[in-house]
Amino acid sequence: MNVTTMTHISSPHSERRQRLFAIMQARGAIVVVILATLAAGGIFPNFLHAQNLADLLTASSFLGLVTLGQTFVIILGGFDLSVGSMVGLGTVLAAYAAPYGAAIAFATPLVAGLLVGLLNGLLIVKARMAPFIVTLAALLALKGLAIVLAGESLIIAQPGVFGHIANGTILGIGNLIVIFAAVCGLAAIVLNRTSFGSWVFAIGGNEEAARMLGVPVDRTKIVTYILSGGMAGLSGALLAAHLSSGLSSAGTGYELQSIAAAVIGGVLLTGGVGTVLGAASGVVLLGMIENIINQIGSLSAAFQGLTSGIFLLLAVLVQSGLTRQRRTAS
Amino acid sequence: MQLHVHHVAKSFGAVAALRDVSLELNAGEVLGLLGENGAGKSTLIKILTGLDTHDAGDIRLDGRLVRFANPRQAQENGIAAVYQEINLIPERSVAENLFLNRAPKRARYFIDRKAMLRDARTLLGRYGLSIDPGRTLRTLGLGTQQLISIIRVVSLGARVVILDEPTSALSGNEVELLYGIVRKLREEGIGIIYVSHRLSECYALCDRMTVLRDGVMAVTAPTRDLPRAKLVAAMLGRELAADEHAETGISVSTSAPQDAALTVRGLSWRGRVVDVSLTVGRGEIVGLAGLLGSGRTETMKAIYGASPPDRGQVAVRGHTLPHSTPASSLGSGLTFLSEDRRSEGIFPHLSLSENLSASMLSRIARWGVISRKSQNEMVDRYLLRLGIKSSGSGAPIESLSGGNQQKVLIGRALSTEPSIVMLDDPTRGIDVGAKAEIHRTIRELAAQGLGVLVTSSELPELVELTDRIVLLDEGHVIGEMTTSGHTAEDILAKIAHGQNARASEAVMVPEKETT
Amino acid sequence: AQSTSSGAQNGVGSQATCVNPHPQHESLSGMLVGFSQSENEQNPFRAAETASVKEAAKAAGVSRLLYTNANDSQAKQVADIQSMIAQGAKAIIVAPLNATGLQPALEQAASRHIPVVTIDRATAGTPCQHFISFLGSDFVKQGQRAAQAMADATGGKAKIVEIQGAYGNSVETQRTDGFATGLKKHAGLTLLAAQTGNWSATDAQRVMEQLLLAHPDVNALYTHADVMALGAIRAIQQSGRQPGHDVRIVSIDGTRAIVEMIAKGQVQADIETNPRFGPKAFDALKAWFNGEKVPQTITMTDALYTKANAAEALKSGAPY
Amino acid sequence: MTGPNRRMTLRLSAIRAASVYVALGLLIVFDLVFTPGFRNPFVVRSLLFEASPIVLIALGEALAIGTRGIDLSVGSVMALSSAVIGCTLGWGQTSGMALGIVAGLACGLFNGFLISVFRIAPMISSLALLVATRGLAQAMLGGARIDLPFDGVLAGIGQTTLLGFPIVAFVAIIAALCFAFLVRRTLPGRFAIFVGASSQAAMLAGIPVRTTFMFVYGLSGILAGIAGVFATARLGAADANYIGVQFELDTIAAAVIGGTPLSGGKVSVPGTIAGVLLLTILDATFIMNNVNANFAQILKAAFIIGALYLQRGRA
Ligand SMILES: Nc1ncnc2c1ncn2[C@@H]1O[C@H](COP(=O)(O)OP(=O)(O)OP(=O)(O)O)[C@@H](O)[C@H]1O
Ligand SMILES: Nc1ncnc2c1ncn2[C@@H]1O[C@H](COP(=O)(O)OP(=O)(O)OP(=O)(O)O)[C@@H](O)[C@H]1O
Ligand SMILES: [Mg+2]
Ligand SMILES: [Mg+2]
Repeated sequence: MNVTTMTHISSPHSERRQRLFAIMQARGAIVVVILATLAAGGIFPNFLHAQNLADLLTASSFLGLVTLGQTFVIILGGFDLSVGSMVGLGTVLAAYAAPYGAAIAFATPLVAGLLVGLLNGLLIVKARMAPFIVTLAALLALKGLAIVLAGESLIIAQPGVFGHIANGTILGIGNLIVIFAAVCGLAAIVLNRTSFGSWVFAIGGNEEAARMLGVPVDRTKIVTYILSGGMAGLSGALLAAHLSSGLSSAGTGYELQSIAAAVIGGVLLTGGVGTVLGAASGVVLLGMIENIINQIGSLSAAFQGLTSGIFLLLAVLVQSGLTRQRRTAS
Repeated sequence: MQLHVHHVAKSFGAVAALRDVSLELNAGEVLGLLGENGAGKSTLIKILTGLDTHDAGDIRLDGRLVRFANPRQAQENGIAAVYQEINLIPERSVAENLFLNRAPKRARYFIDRKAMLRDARTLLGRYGLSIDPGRTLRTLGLGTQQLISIIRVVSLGARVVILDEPTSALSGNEVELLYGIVRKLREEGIGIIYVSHRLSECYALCDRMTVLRDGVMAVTAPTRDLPRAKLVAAMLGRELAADEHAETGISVSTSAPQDAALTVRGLSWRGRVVDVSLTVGRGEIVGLAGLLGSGRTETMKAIYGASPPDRGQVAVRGHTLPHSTPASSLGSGLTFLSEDRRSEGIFPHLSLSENLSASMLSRIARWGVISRKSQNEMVDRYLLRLGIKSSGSGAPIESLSGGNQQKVLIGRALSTEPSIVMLDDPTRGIDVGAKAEIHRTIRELAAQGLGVLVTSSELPELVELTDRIVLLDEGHVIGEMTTSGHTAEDILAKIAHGQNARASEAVMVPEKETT
Repeated sequence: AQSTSSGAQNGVGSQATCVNPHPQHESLSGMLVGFSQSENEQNPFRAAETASVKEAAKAAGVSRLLYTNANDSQAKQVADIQSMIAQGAKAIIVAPLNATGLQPALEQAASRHIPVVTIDRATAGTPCQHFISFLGSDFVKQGQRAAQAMADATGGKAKIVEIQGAYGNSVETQRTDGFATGLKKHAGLTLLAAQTGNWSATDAQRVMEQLLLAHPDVNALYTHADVMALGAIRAIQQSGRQPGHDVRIVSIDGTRAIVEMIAKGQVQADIETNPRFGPKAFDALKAWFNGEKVPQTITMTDALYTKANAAEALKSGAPY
Repeated sequence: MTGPNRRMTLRLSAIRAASVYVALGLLIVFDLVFTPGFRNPFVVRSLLFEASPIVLIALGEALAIGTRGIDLSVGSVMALSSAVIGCTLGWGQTSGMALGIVAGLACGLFNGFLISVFRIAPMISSLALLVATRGLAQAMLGGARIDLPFDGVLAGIGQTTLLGFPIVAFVAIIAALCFAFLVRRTLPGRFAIFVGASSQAAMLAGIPVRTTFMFVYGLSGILAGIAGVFATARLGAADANYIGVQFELDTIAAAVIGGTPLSGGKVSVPGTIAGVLLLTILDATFIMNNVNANFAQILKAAFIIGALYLQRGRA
């Protein structure tokens, strides 16, 4: 049988194309972000001002943190619709806790988020209920709870250190931007460099196989939902610090926006594929859309919805084009 | 190290998958586990690896009573399996798949990528595979994926390794690689349970064999005390009639091709099918042969329109297909059975009846409304014709054994009353009895004047089933031969020759085509 | 430690004023001015408010009015204001979304000495530092006036249902509280049920319909907004009752549609929420730039429309 | 497994499969006993007026879910349909209604086109449409609402009852019957289920996958268009801001509670209707008992979880 000792595997050429498209897909959102930045800078002279860019990133950081958690959940093959309401509840809890010091003001919403994530995770894993519905119910319940606790809003009279954590700067860069960047880095490490990260990918790629390969599927799922809840809680804490208030309506719509941002960033809704950098650039891209609408400065609210819907569609079209290129290149 | 299975039973609702099964496995032994489709082999393995739990009986490892809650526990106790269907993570790299759960770490928590790639390369090399461990698994062929899956299990340091139809996706050289691995493990004192429908493999590898029939252990004996006829009789519960001897039978030569049923001219698809031309006559059975990844599957898919060809023409009975999609091909009398049953064949969660009738619904529909009566009649006809064993046509497809699922899919392909059938490895994972039935069906189809294009991962099977074989290499047709009077070895030699010829031609006259 | 009282409150401190410490006597004409709207112009009130600001901007001759809309997101409103500052706005008018939560934006404006006028809803901040003036209606008082109007329309005896704005909104709270206070003066007025209509005609219609089934003896309705009154009136009609007769109706907003119904006798009273902030807001800015005194709180005068003045008001075009 | 034991399991699984009906029955009994005014026959009328448009979009939603997709745009498409009616009032109400439905169809087909040709995940394409379509509707009406005249076809649709039942309910029932037939007995319906069970296998089995997607989302669009007409007629005004807000989430919840799993390959028409009725009656229960809306929301969430818990493992 010596004649059959060569195994044919696809050519190096298609291999290179494959890699290229994989990179473009993961970095596609960043490429679009850069192009859009240059274009916007050309059209709107104020866009490229350092202050405007800093404001843009600061404003994006809240959705950004939520999106990171959501990214883990989507890669795992699920959804978390409760994140938006959790942000709102998080700001309210932070406002209640603020008088007891910055540490408690941060810890309370964070712990609440972790608990909500735990509850979601348990219902999904142990009771085997669909993530979409479990987290949808959580969306309703948490929003109701936030309003019951706070009404419309609570002011944090003396934000002090708590407020400074959100609104101060390090070396001229806003703390929120620094925190967001740091959490991105951390998330990337967890996703790519730890067993937990590889389990998340494995479960999203093929849950049954992952189970057979000995991945602790249930535990990983629960932890991932906990993570997502925690990120939403953290985002709520920071938002409360930023605005010096607890707002029951904060975070409304984040559930779908975070999914959109992740998908624009190349995270596949089918699970198993995605990067932190991509998701983060997806968030920035969404932030840019709002910022550019503001730069236009006279678009009526009715047209704003239309415009951002079309922008969103374009971004997704480009992204899905890249995905298909990658598939066919393989 | 010794594994004892003692009077184990397991039911799924009303179906008793295992009724009374006992077996034992010693260190350094290869035990063949055989049986018809649905005999309960996979079920037993799932129980041994903690994917399912038994209802009765007990399992002992070194005399210690065990019952695993999940595969991880089984793994920790030294039992690991490679399943019939490949179970890896397609979107991740080869190295990650190999080292999932046990990657080398730096600073305790962080995966050391470099070390992981290095270890993966070493591991693959040890078993004779030279693949870049950084490649995404999805980009490798099914056979290679299966090998990686085996290597992973082996490298986990299991003391009992279960291989459930490991060769069903392998061809030629890979089977050799696998034999090498199995023998090496035996030398290392590892116990192996080897499940296969390929009797010759079992005779080549196994020390002892255990046969299951309808969830009961029928026979256990050393290989040398179990001649083929006796083994087959134990599996089927009866003697196999002379013309059913699939693996040894001699093909009855069918009528010579009068007019072409299928004509393919200059078909190309993305560099993986290159300028393929072939014909299949009416009443002719043509085999597509080639090594793993030679492009058999893609050629069939390009003909079928599932991978829309970039160039070339396909004609059925002289009638050129305008633009091909699976739907239009079916309409023109061309049908195709995929090799990948799980992800391209069955409709999970739906019933046997739905699965069987999917392709022909539009034929029995009037104004878009489906006639229940014709649907049921049609389904019953094929259940009978193909001898499909199930608890009824309303049974969920997943409750059928792999082999019976395959028969349902063949029924689906035939239900459109095609004039050309393309079957990509139709007997993969199918027991001897059913295999003979499928062979007989294929011959009947040919006798009725249909053209058949077929592949198989077993070259001998292809040789004895077909009238003519078209040889493929890297998507090129490199030759053609009639099969009567030839053996599998002849064909391998011809493929090797064709490869060499193509390689040298490519150097000298690049644009010249090979036939 | 938390309360919404640190900001300027309606009707409180209306004597206090702010004065620009370093007046440059800049002229509004040719100036870049920003206007941050809080939610989309879904209800006529927002539409009228935006229109009024835009008109007044034109009248003042500003070079350009930057317009943003926070679309119900507090974080976006902060970003909106910041982006207007970055674009070089020299003065900003804000219709705050919430009673609090604009601090970072207001801080930024203050640090660049950009005067901010808040309209419609008060938001937390230090007067003169974070904003130079607040213009708005007194929502508690609106609730009280609604209760009085209800007493007048029913002769002091009625079984009332209340359809409230979206929960978690301070306007809703204040209109609820004001009405409750007002009711205390009239023993004959009983409140049978209060449910939210989410500022939406669709929701109000459904809620009203189901409340009418649960409480067939209802004979008066108080809604927090005219859009919801419109929905509820549909429900009343479809239940076979006659609005204005079988069920007496008092609402808040002062939109044209409801005032027309008052004229026809289908609605008893409507308390106006005056949306014409534009001229007063620009007056305040002009005074600030000139170094004149600007009142910290300017309470808008809200009309009360009843059968007596509806026809006349319609002729004058006051309802929006 | 022993005999009685198995029978137990069977009975349990039967209860599970029927959990939505059980929950609905229990809720109605509760309401009849405790909720003031619920015994009034007009309650039926009111609830059916409320539920009919939601039933329509939930049917489309269930089919989309059956193909393993999702349609988040339904609520916004209702608003668009309403806006179209508002803009075309001058041409007569009947043509306005027709155009509204056509607008729904156009949105649905566009969505199907994005999904089948550009292979965009349904969740994302319909999310983009959710944002864009409502924006378009608002832009068309300039943010205002347009009152309809108190007579005419639309007013008739919004108010007329037959034997005490609203005619919209008859339309919804007929639509549901057609839909059940469509799903069980017709090619497009079966094709949708096949695509949901495995799109790859469906393609190879010769099922026109793209056409099926266009059909499913087009149908969902039409149904949302009709629902928009109903909602407009009921409200007596074209309103781009409030019609259909958040309906997408409610209908998805209704479909899933009704036994249509999000993993595709199965559609339960009666279950979907029961799911819609369940959520509609639940909302009415809270209002009629004057439960504070915030607590109501928390209770509703608990109720959804409870209903789903009974049939766990199926979605
Ligand atoms: N999850 C299940 N639910 C119901 N019945 C099942 C299930 N799994 C297996 N069965 C039934 O149990 C029996 C044994 O099946 P099993 O898969 O173990 O057979 P097998 O010997 O591996 O067959 P093959 O060679 O075709 O793979 C079959 O009748 C099958 O239909
Ligand atoms: N999913 C894939 N991604 C990238 N390359 C692939 C993929 N599947 C197959 N290939 C490559 O395409 C070529 C033709 O594959 P094809 O599946 O047609 O071969 P085959 O002869 O049918 O082999 P097999 O024994 O795997 O069925 C091979 O080089 C193979 O490695
Ligand atoms: Mg098996
Ligand atoms: Mg193949």
